[in-house]
Amino acid sequence: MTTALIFLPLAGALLVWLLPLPARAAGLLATLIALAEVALWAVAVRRFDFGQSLQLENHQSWFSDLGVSYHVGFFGFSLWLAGLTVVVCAAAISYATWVNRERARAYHGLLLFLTGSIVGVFAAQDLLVFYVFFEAMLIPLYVLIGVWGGERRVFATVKFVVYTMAGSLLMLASIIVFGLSQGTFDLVESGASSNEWVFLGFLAAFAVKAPLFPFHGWLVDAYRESPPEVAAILSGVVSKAAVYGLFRIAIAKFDESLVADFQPYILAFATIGLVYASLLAFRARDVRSVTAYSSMAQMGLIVLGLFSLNELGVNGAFLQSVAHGLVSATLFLLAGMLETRTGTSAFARLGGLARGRPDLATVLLVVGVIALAVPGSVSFAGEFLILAGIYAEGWGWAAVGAGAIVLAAMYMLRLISGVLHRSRGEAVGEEALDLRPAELAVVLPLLAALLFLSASPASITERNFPIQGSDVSEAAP
Amino acid sequence: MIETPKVDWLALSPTLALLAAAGVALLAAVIGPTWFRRAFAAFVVFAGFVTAGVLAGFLFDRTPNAQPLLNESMTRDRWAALAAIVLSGAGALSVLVSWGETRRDHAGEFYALLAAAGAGMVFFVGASNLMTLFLGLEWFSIALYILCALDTHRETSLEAGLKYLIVGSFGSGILLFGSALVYGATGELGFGEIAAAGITDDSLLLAGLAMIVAGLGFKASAAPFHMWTPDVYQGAPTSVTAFMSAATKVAALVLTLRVLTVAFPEQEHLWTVAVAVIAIVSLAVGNIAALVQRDIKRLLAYSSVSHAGFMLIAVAANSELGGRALLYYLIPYSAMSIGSFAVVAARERELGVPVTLDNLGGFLWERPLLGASMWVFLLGLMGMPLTGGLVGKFYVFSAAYESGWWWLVVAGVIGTAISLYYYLRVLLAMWTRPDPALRPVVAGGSPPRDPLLVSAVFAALGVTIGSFFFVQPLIDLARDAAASLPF
Amino acid sequence: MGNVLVWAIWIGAAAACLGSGIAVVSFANPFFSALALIGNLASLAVLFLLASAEFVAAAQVLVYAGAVMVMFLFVIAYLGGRADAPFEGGSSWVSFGAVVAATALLVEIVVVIGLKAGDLLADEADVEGAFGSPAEIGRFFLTDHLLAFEITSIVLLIAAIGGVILGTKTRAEEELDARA
Amino acid sequence: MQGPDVTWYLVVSALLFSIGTLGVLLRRSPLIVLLSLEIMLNSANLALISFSRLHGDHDGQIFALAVMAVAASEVVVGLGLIVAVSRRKLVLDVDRFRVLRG
Amino acid sequence: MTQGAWICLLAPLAGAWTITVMGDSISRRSAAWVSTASVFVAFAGALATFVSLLRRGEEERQNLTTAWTWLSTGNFDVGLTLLVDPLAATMMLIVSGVGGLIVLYSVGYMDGDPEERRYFAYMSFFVFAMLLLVQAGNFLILLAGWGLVGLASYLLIGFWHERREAVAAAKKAFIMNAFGDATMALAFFVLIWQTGTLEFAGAFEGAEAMSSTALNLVALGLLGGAVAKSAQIPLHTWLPDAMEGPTPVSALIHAATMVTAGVYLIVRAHPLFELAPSIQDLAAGLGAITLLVAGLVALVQTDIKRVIAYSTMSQIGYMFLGVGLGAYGSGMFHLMTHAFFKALLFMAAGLVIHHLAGEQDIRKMGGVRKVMPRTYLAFLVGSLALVGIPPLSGFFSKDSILAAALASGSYGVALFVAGLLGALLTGIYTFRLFFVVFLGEPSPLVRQHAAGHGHGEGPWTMTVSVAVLSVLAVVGGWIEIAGVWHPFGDWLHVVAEPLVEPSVTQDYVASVLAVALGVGGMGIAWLFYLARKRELPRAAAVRDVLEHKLYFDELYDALFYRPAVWIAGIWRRWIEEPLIGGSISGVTLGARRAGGALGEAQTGYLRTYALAIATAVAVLVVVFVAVQ
Repeated sequence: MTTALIFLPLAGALLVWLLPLPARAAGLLATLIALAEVALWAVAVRRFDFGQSLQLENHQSWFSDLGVSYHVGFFGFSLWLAGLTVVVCAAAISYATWVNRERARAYHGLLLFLTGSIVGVFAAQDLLVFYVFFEAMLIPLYVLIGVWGGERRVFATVKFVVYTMAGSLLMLASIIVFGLSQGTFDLVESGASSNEWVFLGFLAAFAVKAPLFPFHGWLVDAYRESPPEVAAILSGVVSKAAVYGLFRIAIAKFDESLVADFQPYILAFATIGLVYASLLAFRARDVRSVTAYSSMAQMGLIVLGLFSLNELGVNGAFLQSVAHGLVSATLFLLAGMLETRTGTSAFARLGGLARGRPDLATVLLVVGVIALAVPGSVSFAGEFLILAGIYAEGWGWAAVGAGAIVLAAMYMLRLISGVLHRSRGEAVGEEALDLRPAELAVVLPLLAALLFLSASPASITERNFPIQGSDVSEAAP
Repeated sequence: MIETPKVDWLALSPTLALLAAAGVALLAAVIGPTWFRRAFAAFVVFAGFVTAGVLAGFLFDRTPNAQPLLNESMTRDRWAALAAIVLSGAGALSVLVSWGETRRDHAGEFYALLAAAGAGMVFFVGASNLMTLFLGLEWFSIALYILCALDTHRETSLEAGLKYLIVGSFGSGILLFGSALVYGATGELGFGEIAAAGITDDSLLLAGLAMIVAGLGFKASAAPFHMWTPDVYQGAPTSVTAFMSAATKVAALVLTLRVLTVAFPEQEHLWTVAVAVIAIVSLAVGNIAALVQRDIKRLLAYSSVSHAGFMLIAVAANSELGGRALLYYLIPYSAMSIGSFAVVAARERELGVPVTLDNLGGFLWERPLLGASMWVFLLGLMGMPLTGGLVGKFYVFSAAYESGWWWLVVAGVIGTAISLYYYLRVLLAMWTRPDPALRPVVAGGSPPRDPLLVSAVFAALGVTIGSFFFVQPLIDLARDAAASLPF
Repeated sequence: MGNVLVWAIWIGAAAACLGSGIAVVSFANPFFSALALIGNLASLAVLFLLASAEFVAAAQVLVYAGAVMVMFLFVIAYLGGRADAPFEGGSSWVSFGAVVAATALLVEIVVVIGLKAGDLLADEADVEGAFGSPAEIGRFFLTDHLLAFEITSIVLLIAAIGGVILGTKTRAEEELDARA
Repeated sequence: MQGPDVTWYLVVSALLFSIGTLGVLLRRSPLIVLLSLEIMLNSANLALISFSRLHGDHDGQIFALAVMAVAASEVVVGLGLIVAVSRRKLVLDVDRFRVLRG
Repeated sequence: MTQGAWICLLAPLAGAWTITVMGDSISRRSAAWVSTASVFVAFAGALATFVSLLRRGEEERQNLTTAWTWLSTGNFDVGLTLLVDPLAATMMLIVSGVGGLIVLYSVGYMDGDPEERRYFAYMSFFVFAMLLLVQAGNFLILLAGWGLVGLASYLLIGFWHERREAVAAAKKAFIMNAFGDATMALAFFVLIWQTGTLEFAGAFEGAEAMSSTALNLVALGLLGGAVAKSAQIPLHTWLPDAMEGPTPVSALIHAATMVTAGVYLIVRAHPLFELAPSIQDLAAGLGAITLLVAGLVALVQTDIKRVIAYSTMSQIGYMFLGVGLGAYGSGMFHLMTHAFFKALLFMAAGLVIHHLAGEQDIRKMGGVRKVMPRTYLAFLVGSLALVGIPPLSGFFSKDSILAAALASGSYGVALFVAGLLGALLTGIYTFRLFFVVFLGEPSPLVRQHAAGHGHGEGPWTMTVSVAVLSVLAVVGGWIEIAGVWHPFGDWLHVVAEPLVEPSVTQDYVASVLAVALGVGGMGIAWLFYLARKRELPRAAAVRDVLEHKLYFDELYDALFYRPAVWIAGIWRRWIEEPLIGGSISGVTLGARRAGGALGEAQTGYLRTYALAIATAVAVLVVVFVAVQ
């Protein structure tokens, strides 16, 4: 089951690459595959027994002398992350089809490949398999940014590559040390390590991917230069690989005492990043930068939740991961739609788009409002749990976090007004249309998911961990 | 009356097969009609390599444990046999790659020399005394000198040949003097006997050891003995470059590990460190120098230097796992480097000019299959997933860590990180729009229908990717092979 | 008595050997260098002889000083004036480094030898007269070192082929010349 | 044995070796470089032979003979190359061969 | 009986949803009617709930109903729960009732606006959010409604989004409320970790065991939320700006319902406040200060709506004063009557503005009575009720608060005095407005619009709802007459046991004084503004301070906004761009430089290659021989 979920998109990628289809057809084929993937995921959810821990396992020895095996499976929380992946990627692919990127076959193939490898990351139960998918996820990103990106795409790509690869190679070293000292690379069989260097290695990799405060140098350029749908996947989904890794490896596979030692520093960095990114987002000059910094801030918040190390915080972190994934993906897609209409996403040249464009206005408004975590929204639920969890580690963290929520209100409202309100910006012509039906078809499902989750966030939080009412150390597999 | 010694023909069979192929090809080149030479020679030599590979496999199967032959002139063991298989594969692929090179003169001799070089390497990996070591080395080296200079109408080819000849002879001179010193210290030539002489810290021996390490490092093109590599790789005919880049490394590294472990176990504390340092220098130099290259062959040459560094890490590990890692690494590495040079050759033939980052533009769109294969090869050299390159690095690092060389792991990681930058430049260059000025000219015929080259590329592709999915069988082979060295 | 004579010969040979060696690398004209090398090889042969390696000495004179060097001289003659090249030059630091490196190697090896001069190198095996005689050598070539023997032949063959290939003018070259 | 003991043979060979090295490193005429290489090989030969005398076994001498053959082969190929080079009307000066660099 | 509650909650949501989804496919008018209908359905639901509550005995009047678990993790979970009890029922009636009337009024008021649909969708959405707030069965859902009303108010204030001021005002309102939300959330965290639940009952029980500091923190957090939402000092500056929104919005959100949510919160959470008496006193104190300051500022405002806005602030100050002293009944009572007469005032003002084509500056008005006699009456009723002239509604409610203050100790007396002063001020500013706008000779502007727009003083939808509210403003207070009968107090008794029971005498004292001062105020206003017997005192400084609303905006600007901008700028200039952004380019540049250097070393001279080898060998030999 899990294997199918991973390899359907990969096979689809091959298909799209090999079949000599015209651009549109290739796009449609890719979209169909992506939708099939979503359906497959739904089936997986049906089959999944949320009362149990690890399920839908596939186990196949790879090379035995070092104890490496192809081992995949899902926990509740990782199944949700996978769901986020398939949904967001389906939206991204269909949007790419609609905007009809040049060299569609290569492009859509890469997107499908990306989808599959991300799902693989969330399913991996063996360290080397995890690394494999983690890297496989980066390759298509490099190309998608470096080839289809904006003017400064090469610069952005180089930054992205240097950061991410530095991180993940450190992780490779850590993996080797961890696996050899444990005697196995299997995450289920291996015990907890107590080597702080290994811990730091993993931490670095995930801190870059998230990104956490000092490691975000690649963030803005990558998000600004890459095609909108890629940025959507990047910020919405790829960053969550860090969440999974932090929880599944950095927290679950190291001595509690060790994790506890590092906890304050991690929390400090997460908090700094939260405030830092929020303020920069507040002063950023265009939609993409605001979204980029805001998602960095959100990642800081999520890490706060994870390292609160109690069930409230962790559960909230995963809820927030899904919520933020949907939100930022939608925001980037909308940014893309704006750019196709106005050729820019700079506030200086935007404004007044609400007049006569009700659909655009409504969608952007709803997403933005959810993004700033208005009480009653799913992101509010997530942040509430996270901060409630971190409160137990010290009221200061929670206070700063709450303050950051106010900042979030400030920059999101600035974004909304900058685009929709006030007099018409110079880049906004009369010909700038309202959202087309196709675009609505791309965005509305994401929106619907957000609204549904806002109506009942519990539908995720109840199903993240099998053992309810326990502290997270048990919830952690 | 002299009692002629009993010769183990099976042990020599791969070498002999290649020699026979060389001889036949040579005869054809001399007596056959012109139109007939090239095809015939190519076919015979290809068949020779295949036969050699098969025989080596048979040898591997029939040699559960090592046996010295002819008073330790050579050893029959799985270590050599597996290396021979890899070498034969590399040779066969190079033949396929070379087919498209329109060489009107010396075509027959070309293939004969290719086979001769292959034979020399296949013999070399089994050599087990200092004399056969030196002779085997010269055997394939001289063949390679000639091959490099074969395109006498190209000045770069001549330059490559001359540089390779002079610097190479210099290196082998040093190797020779080292051997002499070791002989002087122990009075023995055979590896086993040298170890048996049980001389631990004899200055003569150590000086000799140092010179031998240098000589072998030269052949493996490890820094600082690497400086001939980029020039020669760039100047030599591309098919020869492909062959050298894969086969020479295999031969040199495999034998390096054999010499050091068999003959100098007592000096382990010295040569492991030396090799480790050389490995790090190679990583640094190869990767950093490659950053600024624009000529693809040159860039790949530097990357081969850095890969020599990686494999020397496995050597420095000096453990059974290290040997396993080395042999495993060599398999996908050979495939990737031959494959990438093959693609370069194809591009070169359709453009008629040396391939640079600039005129690689749009390659992926003009030749999707070749371009995609190039992608896979470069990703493999990066050590990315879905290629054996990743598993190879993984094994090498594991071996290093297991032997306590954690700082070698760190060095390797840093080296890899740097290498991404230039590989990525090539990868992205292939995506950019084709420059109209660089429309394929009718130089090597545009576009050359070259099914053999394409099939070679696909074979390399198969190995590169297959070695990722089927690690277990390969590792089993490597384990059996490594078991025949005394760790 | 005879010992003194041996000493004298040895010193003479060694001196000639080193002198001719220096001459080889210092002559501007390759022709003279080649001649000097012949002298060098000959004097080396004498040293071999003193080290009771008759056959090697003989081979040295016949094969080396004879055949190989003659070939050398032929080529030099064929090249004529173009064979001459300025003594050295290029970047000065290369020359400097060259001298330093060479002397370093020399000193090291001498030191190494000196370290051993006392014990190992002092007591040499005493050998019967047949040692190093053609018969002995031949027997070894056919038994223990059969492979080495065969391989040398192969190497020589390859070299010969190479010489032929590189020596002959290809059609590609002809076209180039025609174009020029 | 009569005459000086092995040490002195070795000293001579060491001197020869470094002379040859100097020649390779200093001279620009490929011919003379080849000759210097010959000197290096011969110095090794001298060492081999004196060692074989020292240990009183023939391996050294055999090795020396083999080396002779190899040296000859190198010369052949080298001279062939030089001829080919001169055929291309290139100056016989190793410092002129630097199209390939960087 | 809870069906009523659910209908009441969901009908407006359904209305909003329909309008949004239908989009252009329904006409603007029908959108308006859909919205109105939805709110009136909600009112029906509220009535049904009210009646069914009435039928029950005192103690069965608290019913919880849970739709589904909203948020849960481990042993902590929160349901989407409604609590139906007398307090909730009262609020439901007020919200849906007054709301219904105002939406009906908007049907006329917004007629012809190009984005009517959006407006009515927002209105329905607001009513839904407000109902969610007052019906919430636990703190988290309450906070959800709390935030959503904030959102709705943001949307409606910024409804005319081409106007820069409107957008700015909307943002300001939302952010200040977000601050309040944050403090409430913090309070809830304390509750979660101390009591393990956010259910009202459970939290209140658990609170008994909490330390006083924790209790103070909780109460403070809640108070923060209440203050922000109800525009009490120091978080009050957003309300006057909020008048940028359409007038019905001001009437509904910023007068009748949302801004009074703070009062509701305090009453709802009164057990927590009673356990933290100091904070409760603080609430009362803040109320007193606010009612004075707001009253003063209202004296000098020239925008008709801003005057009423400040009066709203000051009236809510009264309510805070009341509930802060524990007179929950009185507070809620004043909340209700205030909803009536303040909505009335706004809508009457709206009629005037509407009639004068959007003019809001009272200096341009005058003698409106001549052209709009009925509006004049309605406004008069509202003003009298506001000043608290018997027998109008404001009289009863305000005096019960003052009486409670009088009845609760020395601190109470202080507050009582403040309240009295407030009554005086109320009289002055209310009738300043009334005289300037309605009496005297018609100003040129008024004359110019004298003809009207074909429909007298306004379309029937507007006039009808004004009429209904005028009646309510008159009779609304008669359900609680001190010393005579007090069904309202008894009704709320089960929910919030009041802490003070003023004696009848105290009641009468308070009434007499308050009325006297109110009338006095009216007199003063008459002196200065109508009869012009005296010139206004030229206290330029005072006037200046008042016109700048005591410089609160400037203060906050300098305290929060500017520093934030400044820090962000610094960080971007000195950290983000050079360090974080530049680092990598530096690294890559260095690497390439090194590569170039190595390329230089690769001279192409084969002699250097040989030299490299020779040197390396020399080194190796030395090392080996030396180390051995």
